[in-house]
Amino acid sequence: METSLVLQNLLSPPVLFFFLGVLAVLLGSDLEIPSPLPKLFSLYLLLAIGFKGGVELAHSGLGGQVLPTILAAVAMSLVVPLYSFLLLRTRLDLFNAAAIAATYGSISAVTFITAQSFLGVVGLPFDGFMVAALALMESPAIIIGLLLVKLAGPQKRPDSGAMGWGSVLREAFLNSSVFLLVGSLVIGVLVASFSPQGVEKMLPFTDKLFYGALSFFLLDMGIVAAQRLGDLRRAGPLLIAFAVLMPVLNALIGVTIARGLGLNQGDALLFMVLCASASYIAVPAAMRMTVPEANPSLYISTSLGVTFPFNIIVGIPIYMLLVKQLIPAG
Amino acid sequence: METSLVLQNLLSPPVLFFFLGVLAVLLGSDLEIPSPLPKLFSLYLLLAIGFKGGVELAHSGLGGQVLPTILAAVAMSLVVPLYSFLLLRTRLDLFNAAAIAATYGSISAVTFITAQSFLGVVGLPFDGFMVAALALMESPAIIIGLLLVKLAGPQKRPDSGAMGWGSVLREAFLNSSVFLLVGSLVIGVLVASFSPQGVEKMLPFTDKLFYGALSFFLLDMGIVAAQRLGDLRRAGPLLIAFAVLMPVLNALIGVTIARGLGLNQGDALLFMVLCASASYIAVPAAMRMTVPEANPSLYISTSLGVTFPFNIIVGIPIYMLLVKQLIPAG
Amino acid sequence: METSLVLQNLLSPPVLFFFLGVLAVLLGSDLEIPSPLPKLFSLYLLLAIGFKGGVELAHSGLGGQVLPTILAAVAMSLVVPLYSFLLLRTRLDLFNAAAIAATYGSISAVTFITAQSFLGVVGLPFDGFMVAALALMESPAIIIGLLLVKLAGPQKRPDSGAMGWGSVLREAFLNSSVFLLVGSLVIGVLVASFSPQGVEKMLPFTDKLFYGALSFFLLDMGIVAAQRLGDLRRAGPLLIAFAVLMPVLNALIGVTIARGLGLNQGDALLFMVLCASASYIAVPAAMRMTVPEANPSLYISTSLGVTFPFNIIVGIPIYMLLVKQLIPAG
Amino acid sequence: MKRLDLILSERELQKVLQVIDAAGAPGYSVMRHVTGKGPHGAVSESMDFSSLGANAHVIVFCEQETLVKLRDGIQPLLRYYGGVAFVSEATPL
Amino acid sequence: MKRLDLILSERELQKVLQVIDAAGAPGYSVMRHVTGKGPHGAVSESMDFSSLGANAHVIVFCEQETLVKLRDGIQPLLRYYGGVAFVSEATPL
Amino acid sequence: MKRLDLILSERELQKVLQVIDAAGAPGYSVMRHVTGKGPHGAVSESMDFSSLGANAHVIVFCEQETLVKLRDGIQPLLRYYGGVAFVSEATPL
Ligand SMILES: Nc1ncnc2c1ncn2[C@@H]1O[C@H](COP(=O)(O)O)[C@@H](O)[C@H]1O
Ligand SMILES: Nc1ncnc2c1ncn2[C@@H]1O[C@H](COP(=O)(O)O)[C@@H](O)[C@H]1O
Ligand SMILES: Nc1ncnc2c1ncn2[C@@H]1O[C@H](COP(=O)(O)O)[C@@H](O)[C@H]1O
Ligand code: NA
Ligand code: NA
Ligand code: NA
Repeated sequence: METSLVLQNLLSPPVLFFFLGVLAVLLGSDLEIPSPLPKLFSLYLLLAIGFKGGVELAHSGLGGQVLPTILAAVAMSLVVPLYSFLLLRTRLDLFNAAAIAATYGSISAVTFITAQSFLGVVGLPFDGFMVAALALMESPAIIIGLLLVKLAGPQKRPDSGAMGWGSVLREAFLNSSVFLLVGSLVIGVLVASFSPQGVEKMLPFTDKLFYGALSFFLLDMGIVAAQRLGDLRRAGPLLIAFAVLMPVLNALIGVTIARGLGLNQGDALLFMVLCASASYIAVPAAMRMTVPEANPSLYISTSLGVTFPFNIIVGIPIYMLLVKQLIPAG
Repeated sequence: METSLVLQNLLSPPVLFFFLGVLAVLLGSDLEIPSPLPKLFSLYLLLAIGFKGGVELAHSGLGGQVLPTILAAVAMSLVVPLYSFLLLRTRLDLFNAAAIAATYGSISAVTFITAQSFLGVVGLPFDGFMVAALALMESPAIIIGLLLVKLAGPQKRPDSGAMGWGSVLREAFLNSSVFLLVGSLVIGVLVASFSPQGVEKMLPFTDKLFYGALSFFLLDMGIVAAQRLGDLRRAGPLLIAFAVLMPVLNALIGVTIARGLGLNQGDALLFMVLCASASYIAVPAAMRMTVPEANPSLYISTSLGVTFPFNIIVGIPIYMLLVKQLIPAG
Repeated sequence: METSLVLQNLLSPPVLFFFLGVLAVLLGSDLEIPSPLPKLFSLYLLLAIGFKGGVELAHSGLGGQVLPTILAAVAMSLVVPLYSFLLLRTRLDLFNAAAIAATYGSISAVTFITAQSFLGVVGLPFDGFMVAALALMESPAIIIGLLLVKLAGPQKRPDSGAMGWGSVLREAFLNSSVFLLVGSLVIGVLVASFSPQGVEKMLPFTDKLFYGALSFFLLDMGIVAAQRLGDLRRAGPLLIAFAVLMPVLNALIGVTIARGLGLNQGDALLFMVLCASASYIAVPAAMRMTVPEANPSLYISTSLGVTFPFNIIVGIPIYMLLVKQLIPAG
Repeated sequence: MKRLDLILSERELQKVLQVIDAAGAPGYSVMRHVTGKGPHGAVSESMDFSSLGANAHVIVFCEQETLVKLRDGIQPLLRYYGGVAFVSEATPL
Repeated sequence: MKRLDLILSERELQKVLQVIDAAGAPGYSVMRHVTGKGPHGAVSESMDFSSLGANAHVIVFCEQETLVKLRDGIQPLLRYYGGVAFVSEATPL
Repeated sequence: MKRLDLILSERELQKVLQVIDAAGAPGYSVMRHVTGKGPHGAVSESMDFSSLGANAHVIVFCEQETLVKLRDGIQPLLRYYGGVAFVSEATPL
């Protein structure tokens, strides 16, 4: 059964197209998804996942496990960067340690979506409020990352406009992916509550295309991740080990919390994936602006070149096995 | 019931996504739909609306109200710029008055599409030939605009190639949005008449995606419209008042004509929207080329920054209330 | 019945949108599908056709006619450039003759797709393995083209890195269109064999949108082909005659082979179209790099400006008539 | 050799390229999707979904003689529609 | 007249344009989607789906006086975030 | 300092960038999607759906010494595949 779960994931179209993208780079094919087409797919995925999550949230309401789960998710996005930072600081300078720590406190929406698809394939249900948890985990880690730099960093650091709290908070809460995800979630709630025909008419767009668009986007992610492999040499074996082991540790903590919260198996997997995934969209962009002293090739190549492939290829089915062991079935 | 119509419109996905775009700009989010993705949606919407209109036109034929309605629509696109010009000329120079007048004589396809979606939500039918009216109202206003400049303008204006009638007519009848809309309409008629399986195979593309694509495009339109708000200060309160009151006046004239023509409620609303909407695609592009003396920020920001949001947010439900009062049901 | 087949093809949406694109250029409309949107459609079409072909291949297996058909297809892609070269060499220099010959040995995926749509309309089935034949016919012609230049060409040609066999083979087998087509085919086989739910979830993306996306892409192809018409004057009447007659000759040879192989009517038409079509994607890109001495406007404008429109407008229905004469019905 | 840099609205691009061709320049290069600001205000890509377009940047490497011919054709266009044109020295590599 | 060429990350573009505006330059032009390599490593378009963006190329034609003002605003940005700025001579066509 | 402007087909871009790297230039910037016309005819973006691509514009700011090394690597490529390369003066801001 264990190999079957891994195989089922490996042989799903999204993961196979990810491999195809990696292969294109390794073999030297000139296949590319020219800019801004990847942005089209990424905007679409955020809009669709937000809208659908909002619709489901409107149906389930805010009672029961919803608030505790969301609070636990936000707490994880605050705590993970702290212990990641302490660990990384033994090897890296302040700036790089803080930037990587923030990256691992935040989440990867595409990993979450791939996990949802996986749940669809293995036939386990999950709740719409997990999308709210996803949306709320992106921002706190950014703020923790910058707080670390401010508190532990040199006092004579140029504190120009870019460094002001105003622009940090804007970067944290209004960056395009958080904004579109939260906005679509709210729209989903409103439409589902007040004009249900609107939901009907959006579904062919947000549902039917979703799996294909995810596959297409993962084809590009495979290309981009493989292009990052060269940077990994510079990152060194310890950082690579961090990029594999930290997600596993976070997933273990995640499954314990999920058990404590009494989440069902589907939601527990998603909760683990939120803890285990690292951001390669919102956080790198914020760190590039607020902590330019850190080296982007370090935090992008660990999260995008190691953790992301690890999670979608073997992480998700492994976490599923843990879920099956530790979380009582439906 | 009145508030319910307004709310039903406000809480539909397309309008909510328009608000989300506006909010992104107002809050300072970096959300953007990078070029040429908005063009993809705009080409798609024109192609889909043209094709579907053509298919319906093939079914309904050219009898009955079709020709009178189309003639009335074209007449409105000739008359509206004339009285708009006389009004605007009291405040503005010749060139700006003519350019804005032409803008209001022409139409906004996206406003029309939003009105169609609204009719879908309130459950009122409408006819395919209204798309033909839409297509035929874009060009005449452009020609009137330039005629006004030629007749009322200085004689020593450089009459280079760009100003020749050849390029004016090309701009009026062959600009990409008119051309694609009319072309898709004709293709829709041909396919529906001669190879009905072709209609079947196009429907998933032109129908199922439509609502989602419209929502996505309106997200961008919200961003673009909000970016124009700064220009409005330069335009001044009188021009802003014009941009709200002229559509209402044109809608009132429109509903009277629709009543005279005996249109059903759905077609009457679409007819009003054609009269009330202003162009921000074909006409600005044509004016930029043929009347470079006019200030684009004036005619674009009035039509796109005021009239367009006014129409899709409150105009359409208000016009619907008028329709319910003045046009006999079914 | 003969005119009806021609008409049915002419009045299908994809072909009508191709005409619309041509018309846009001839009338001087500024309609354009800005880059990289055409690439989006071309990537989508390759991915979808590969995936669907792979799924069908998994169901039919490799027995029966599959291997003989694929071998015959590859043989044609080796032989066609040879006799094309001998013919062209009587009029053109070595480099141009070799580049055009390679172009005609390879295939046009869009012509193939248009033929599949045509079969859908006339209601004839076809097999998934024909996509494998399509995928395998792109590369050999590239290699033959370069072999001709190497063997028949001047010995003192600069043999820099670009000319090495390594980069030629990469160009032939790993160019983006071959790579994506073969990759999607393999993914289709794997998914259909091991995770059938994955097929279910991909279908709305790869199937429902296909016809509309093809129409959209052909709109752009019409624009591009018509822009090439100017180059044709430089190409001269003999090359234009070649671009019409060579496809017909290859189609005739193709139908003979198809009869020998015992293919059904649908597969026979596709086989003819593979033989008759010329590449305007993979081969021109490869020739531009490996035989820069040849004039791209010659090989692109013959294949894209003449052979492609000829095939999709009148070629396909004519080949269908031949199939009806020569191939026994199912 | 001289290098001419032209920046102007995409809408007038065709006209300018015709002038460059007519002046007998040996070639030119065009970059589209240029945004900017000038005496006529700001130009962004946000109206790109319409045919209004943004600016284009044209580079021409040519001899002084060609430049003289170019000036006569291009200056009236820039004066009427806006845009800038600057010349600098350039030596072939 | 002078010509200033600036190449820097798209993320800092808004700040630089504000400096240019504040220095009273008569205008500027911007090309986005520029890739490249410099002391801080390679910049590609492959992260364009995130908001990380690529580089931008800014051209300003202005008088020597403006250039002096520009220097004070732009040099600290380039020193902190990376990027290059070069000046050459330019004559109006 | 010197400024080198290279315009050539996107297909040869990788080769040229390797030459620039090998010559020890401190950096370079690349703009793709450049169209144009030259001795080998017109290049448009209309074939962009194929991998034929359009042109690229490469800018290198470097010392005179680097330029000499660049010349030897780049001139054969331009002669064989087409494209132009021009040098002008540039002063750091
Ligand atoms: N001083 C300048 N430096 C660089 N680009 C300029 C300058 N002035 C104008 N431009 C460019 O030329 C375009 C058209 O200028 P205009 O229509 O004269 O405002 C502007 O949008 C800018 O892209
Ligand atoms: N010597 C150079 N010549 C041309 N462009 C350069 C040069 N150095 C840096 N750049 C550009 O400036 C960007 C930022 O440079 P940096 O952050 O200093 O590495 C690079 O990605 C290049 O696009
Ligand atoms: N004189 C010129 N000025 C500016 N760009 C040029 C010039 N000549 C050629 N080019 C550019 O270089 C590309 C390749 O030139 P070629 O292959 O030599 O025709 C052209 O498509 C133009 O973009
Ligand atoms: Na995390
Ligand atoms: Na109107
Ligand atoms: Na062939």
